[in-house]
Amino acid sequence: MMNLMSLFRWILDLLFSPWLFVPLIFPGLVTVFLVILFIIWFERKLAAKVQLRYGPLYVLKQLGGAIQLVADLLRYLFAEPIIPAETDKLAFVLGPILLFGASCFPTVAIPVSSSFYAIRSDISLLVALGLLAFGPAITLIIGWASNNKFSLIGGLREGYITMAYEIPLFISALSMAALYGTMDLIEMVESQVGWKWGLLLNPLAAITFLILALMSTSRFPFEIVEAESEIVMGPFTEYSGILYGLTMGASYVKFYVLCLLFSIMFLGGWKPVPSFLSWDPIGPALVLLLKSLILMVLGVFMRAVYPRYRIDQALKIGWHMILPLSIGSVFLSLGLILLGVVP
Amino acid sequence: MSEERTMELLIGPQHPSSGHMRLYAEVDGDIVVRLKPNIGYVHRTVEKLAETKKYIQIIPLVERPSLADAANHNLGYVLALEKLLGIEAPPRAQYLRTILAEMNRIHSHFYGLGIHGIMLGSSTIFMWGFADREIMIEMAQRLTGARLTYSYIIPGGVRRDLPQGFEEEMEKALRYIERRLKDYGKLFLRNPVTRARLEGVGVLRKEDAIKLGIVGPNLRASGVPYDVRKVQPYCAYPELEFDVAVREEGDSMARVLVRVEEIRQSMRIIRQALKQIPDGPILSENYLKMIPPKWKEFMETKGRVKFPAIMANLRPPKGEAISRVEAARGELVYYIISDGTTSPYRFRMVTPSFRNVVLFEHLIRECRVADIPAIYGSMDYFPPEADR
Amino acid sequence: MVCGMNGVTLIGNLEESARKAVQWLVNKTPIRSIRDWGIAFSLWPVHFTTACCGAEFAATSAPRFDVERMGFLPFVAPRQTNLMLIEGTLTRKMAKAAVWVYEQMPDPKFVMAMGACAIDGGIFWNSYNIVRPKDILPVEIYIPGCPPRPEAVARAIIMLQKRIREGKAVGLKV
Amino acid sequence: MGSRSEDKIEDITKKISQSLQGLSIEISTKEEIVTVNVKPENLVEVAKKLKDMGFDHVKSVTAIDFPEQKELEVIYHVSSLGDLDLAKVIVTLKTRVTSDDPRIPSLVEIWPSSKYPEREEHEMLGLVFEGHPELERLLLPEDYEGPPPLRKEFKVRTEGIQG
Repeated sequence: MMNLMSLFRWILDLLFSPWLFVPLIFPGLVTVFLVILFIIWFERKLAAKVQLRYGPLYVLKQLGGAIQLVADLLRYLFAEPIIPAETDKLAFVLGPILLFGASCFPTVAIPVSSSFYAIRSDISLLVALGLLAFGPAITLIIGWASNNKFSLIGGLREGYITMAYEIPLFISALSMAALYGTMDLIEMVESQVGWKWGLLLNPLAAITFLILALMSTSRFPFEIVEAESEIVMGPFTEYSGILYGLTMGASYVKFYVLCLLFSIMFLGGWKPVPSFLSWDPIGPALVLLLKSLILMVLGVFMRAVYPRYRIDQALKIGWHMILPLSIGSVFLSLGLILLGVVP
Repeated sequence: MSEERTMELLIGPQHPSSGHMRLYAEVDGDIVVRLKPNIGYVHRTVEKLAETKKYIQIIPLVERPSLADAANHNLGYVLALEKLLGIEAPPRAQYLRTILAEMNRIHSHFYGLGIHGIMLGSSTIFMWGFADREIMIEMAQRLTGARLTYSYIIPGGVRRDLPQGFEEEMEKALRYIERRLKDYGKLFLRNPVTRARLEGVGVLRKEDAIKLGIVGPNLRASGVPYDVRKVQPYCAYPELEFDVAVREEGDSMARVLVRVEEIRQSMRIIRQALKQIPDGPILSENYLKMIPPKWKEFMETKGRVKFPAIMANLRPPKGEAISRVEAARGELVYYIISDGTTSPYRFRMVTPSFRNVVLFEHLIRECRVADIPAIYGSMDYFPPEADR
Repeated sequence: MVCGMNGVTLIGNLEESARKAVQWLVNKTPIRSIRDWGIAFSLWPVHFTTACCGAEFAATSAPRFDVERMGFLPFVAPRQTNLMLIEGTLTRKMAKAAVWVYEQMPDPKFVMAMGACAIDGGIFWNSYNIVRPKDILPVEIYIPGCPPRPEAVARAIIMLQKRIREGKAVGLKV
Repeated sequence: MGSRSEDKIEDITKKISQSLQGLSIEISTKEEIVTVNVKPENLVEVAKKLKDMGFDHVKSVTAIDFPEQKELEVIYHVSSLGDLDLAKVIVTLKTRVTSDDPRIPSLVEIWPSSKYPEREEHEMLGLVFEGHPELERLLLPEDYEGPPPLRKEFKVRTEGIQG
């Protein structure tokens, strides 16, 4: 009996130890699925509210159709995953799995609170951004492997757009790292003491980071990679069943990770932990999750407001407007450091 | 060049923005070198069937190809038939026809605006367009009893009179639509993304529009003030003053703005028509005297027309007649040749969308792949109407 | 197909037994009812307008008769959808395209025929260019009307949902 | 229709009959429709003259099958878009062609707007327009081999009690 209890306690400790809790529970897998279920449902309800209608309702009438995504995922699960004959089968099947994985990896580098983190390194910002850069390469593979003209064009578009947003994204992130003097996400949050949030210090970097987050996960108005009315579903045209479910979730997960990074760098991470929630891993985790959810709702609301840009206009915005802005934000950080405003 | 630079993209009948047709696009990278439309996917042989149906049976047949704009098609056919029969509808019926035609123009333009919105990616404009379209459909349902296929206009007059309190409800509906049009301006027409996607895209110059015989808002957006309601007024249009929406730029944004302006003009027409509508019978005299007195009294009280027996086997005299009507998408021509029997010898129906088909090859050239839906939507092209 | 694993040789067809296992597993009532519930509340029609009834079909997903309340989201590509709605007349050219699109859709798929023309030709019954959908596709539900009112299309969707959840739908197959 | 526009139509028809002096068989007007009967040979000159007068587009091309005289009548409805006075008048250009070898010069060079209507009449009645850039199938399915559908001998099912 005793060893059963100790075995159970051992598993519990293992589960709640940072190395497993972070990748599996909080910023990791479980929260990712919950966030996907919530955000896609909320996006459809928000767009419906703007469009004078209800949105998903009768799935669960009392909660306003909250589990609509559960029904959709179940349908994908039991739909027949068609693998067309002429496609490159290995790349075709592995593509979505890698894409979903590549979007979930960066959650490892994101700390939950100053004392609860999976990996602590003084370049954890670069780890997160570097792992994020995997996604576009895999989308190219998907687009090429599914042997369909529309997915080929979609994959190439992903290649173009990646060039346009990846570089300014790194520059604006590094300008914040320069401002805080460190690239370690935990020290970044520590140094945003009181209300000296990154957003108030260097708003230029915040704006560019948010716009690039929209561009990188092809949210409106930059929904160019899976532009429905031009190239059907972009690189994911040939996918059916759970394979398509993974690709659809991957872009939302990437946006979730970018929102986590934004709230850590610009909104003071888990800083103002309310008193009643001060239990170490849960309190800061909830504050961080709340901030990133608010950001995701903002990004998702764009679907109801904007049509989509053309590929050349989006690239022009990326290269001619956002890149100079992000370089400007670097100079702004340097100026702030010279003036000694830095925390 | 030995190796093949361009890729042939088949934007087929199953594609979110291809409508009921297939577009063969020669694509070189992101640039569309050439685009050839392959229509005929909804060719339901209306002209051949018309030769087997009686004259009164052709009214529903004529409305089906252009479902979003059924009243104007019905009006065009009945005007041609009345020229053959040599009868004239009474003034009140003329006004009722004009009111229904303008209501149909409004909700057909909202249909075009909605479809164009979803093609640009803005699902809100699709939902708003179809929401505001429902208002005019509801008013048409009160007047005629049907949502889209009214068959309201019959040779010699109309089938029903204005219901009670129609004017007040119409005034409320028109005021609501005016408020909504302001929201469209804020969210869609002045939206920086829409302007980036539409301005300067698919420019149709004035001479090309005339040379290719383009009709409707696409023609008026290129600076040609040609509108059949002004050139050859029919029904109650001579007594109503309204102006023709014309713009000079000729690009996709101009076409959308012309349609929005035409919605405002149609509202103005409906208001005037409802004010000036004369009293009197809604069926022409030589059919009224054929109706037995019991049914005539029913017609006065109920305001609904009882068809005289002659309608079943109308035999217009031998001859031919042509009629022009300004449908929502452009000028609609009917050409009927009758040989004295109960069905026409040859029935020719030239719809505005069929005359705009040539726009595909002319406009969508040397533009981006993303411009195909933008220009296609701005043409307000309804494939069943073009294929007949 | 024989495959050997550390000395143990398995005989018999692997795919066949895998398919039987899946069918046995899915036919257990709790999993089957959850699957039917999932499919019923996420019927995504493929964007394939065949004729002029498309105007009324678009009106059903418009704000006044909003059918997204039943989880009915008109979607783009045949691969990700499980319902094909034949909207109005099927001409010969369009019928070929309809069959191709139907075959591209993943397995539990249903077909609904909308409008009098899709039932038996409607007003174009004697045209030489018309095909009856029932000759080429396994149609589940017919919606009368020309064009059918959006309420009729919404009611047809609810009827299809009931049929799926009772397991009587032809498209369920397994 | 005010009297001013009646006499305007009078002088338009006078102008048409002067310019088409010897070419046409006969010209008749009824309200605002001017009918011009022409032999197939001088169809192109008449079309050029009408174009110079300002009639700049073709509204519709109609072909009618007369099986008794074994003839096909081709009708061009021509009018003007640019000049609003001429727009009131529709000129109906009529020619007759034998139905077993229906050849007629195509007017696409003069009026580019007649490209698709001519293609449709070619497909529907088997009329061959010489000089048309792409005279192929337009509306019917690719694998359709039957006779041109709008010919009178192509019968379509009718209701039993039609009588």
